[in-house]
Amino acid sequence: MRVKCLFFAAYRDIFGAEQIDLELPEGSTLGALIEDVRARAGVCAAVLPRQLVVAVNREYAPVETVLRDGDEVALIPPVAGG
Amino acid sequence: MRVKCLFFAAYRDIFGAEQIDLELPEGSTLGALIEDVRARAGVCAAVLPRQLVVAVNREYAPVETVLRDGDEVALIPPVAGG
Amino acid sequence: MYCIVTRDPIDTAGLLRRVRSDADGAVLIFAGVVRDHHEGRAVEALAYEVYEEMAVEKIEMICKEVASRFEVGELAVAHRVGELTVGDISVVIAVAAPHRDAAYKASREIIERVKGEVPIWKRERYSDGGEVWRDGAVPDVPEAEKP
Amino acid sequence: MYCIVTRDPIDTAGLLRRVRSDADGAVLIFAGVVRDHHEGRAVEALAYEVYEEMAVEKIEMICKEVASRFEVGELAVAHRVGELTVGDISVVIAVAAPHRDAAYKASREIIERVKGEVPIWKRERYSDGGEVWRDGAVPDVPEAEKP
Repeated sequence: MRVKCLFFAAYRDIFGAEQIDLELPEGSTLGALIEDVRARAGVCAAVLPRQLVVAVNREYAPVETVLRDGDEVALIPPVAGG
Repeated sequence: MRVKCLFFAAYRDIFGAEQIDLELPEGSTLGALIEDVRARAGVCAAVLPRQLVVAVNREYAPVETVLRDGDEVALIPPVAGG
Repeated sequence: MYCIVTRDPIDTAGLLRRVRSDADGAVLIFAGVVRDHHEGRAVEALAYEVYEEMAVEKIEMICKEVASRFEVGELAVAHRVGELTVGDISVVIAVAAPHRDAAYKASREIIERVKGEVPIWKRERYSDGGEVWRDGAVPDVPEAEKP
Repeated sequence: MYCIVTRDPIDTAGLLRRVRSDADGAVLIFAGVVRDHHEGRAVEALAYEVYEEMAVEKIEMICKEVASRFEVGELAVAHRVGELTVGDISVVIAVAAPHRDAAYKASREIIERVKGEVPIWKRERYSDGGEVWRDGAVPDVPEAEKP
């Protein structure tokens, strides 16, 4: 299955992309996606927080979440609106 | 000595005047003025609060205040700004 | 500091511009509005009366005291008097501050003290024809100084 | 309820008019403003970035939850994004309520939650030439449901 992964703000700088498409085995969890993505951060992996905050289909979601084909996943850096 | 006494809102209705001039003996206190004024309320005296709030020269003042010639005294009904 | 009592409509956006400076991250505007009911009765209009010279002095004193207790920038208070109808803004408190916490606290304290201490009164006219001086707050009078 | 993210200047007076109804005695407007310093460094400009679809949904959810907990009338939140300079309004929270206590509490809760939960980021440009993503708040992630 394929999920879309979005990067914002500092994470976009780190990953050098606004969006990537990921091919994952059926039944993959958000945790598995995070590991996959973390591996792509290269030398910058060290500056990523140990617990990444992630939204699935625009809702903050726990790592146990089981992903589905077509999901929109977004890595959310610490927020600073207002 | 002579002091000016102002009435606002409900007190203006009760006393039937916006302002009266009072002739008082030198050294009179605010308490004495209040007694004098209260006597002028006639049948309405009963609806006046037991403790009248009074300002002397635009400052809330205690009944012990000694008045001076030319003072501006104002009887202040419960306030309801905002 | 800008404190006025006025018979004209209050320029809320103007007060916001007036208080903001480049050091401020927050501006809080409280607007009191004439609403259509009070304690179950339908309100049609209000007449505000004021002891103007004392009211302005009192509001200025309140602003000074609040400014000394909270980290705020400029403050502005405008109170309207005269005839108002439902939906009219009767009072605006504008507070600018570097940080929002001080803005909220200062704004709240100013409006509470304006309602509790400033010599302003309102006469409510109800849809059923009645008309009364609205019951209010009794200001604290300072203790007499000991001789 | 009116929640927007916009690249245009926010019409503060328009939001006040939008939320007020005849049942309301209080309208509170919080305006967040770009200020000229942050932690001792002189700030020149800010760029706000947003995950727009999620941000609008989040703000709407916050307003719904706050409206269910406090006795308020209409609520409006407008957050500006894009390039802003010192003095520009970045966010406005407008709350109308029959009574002021609910307006103050609801307004404060909305701005705290907007700052803590909504996917918006800011890049600060300093007068000394530096430029950084401003450190922010880590939103709470819900616990996984027990199987």
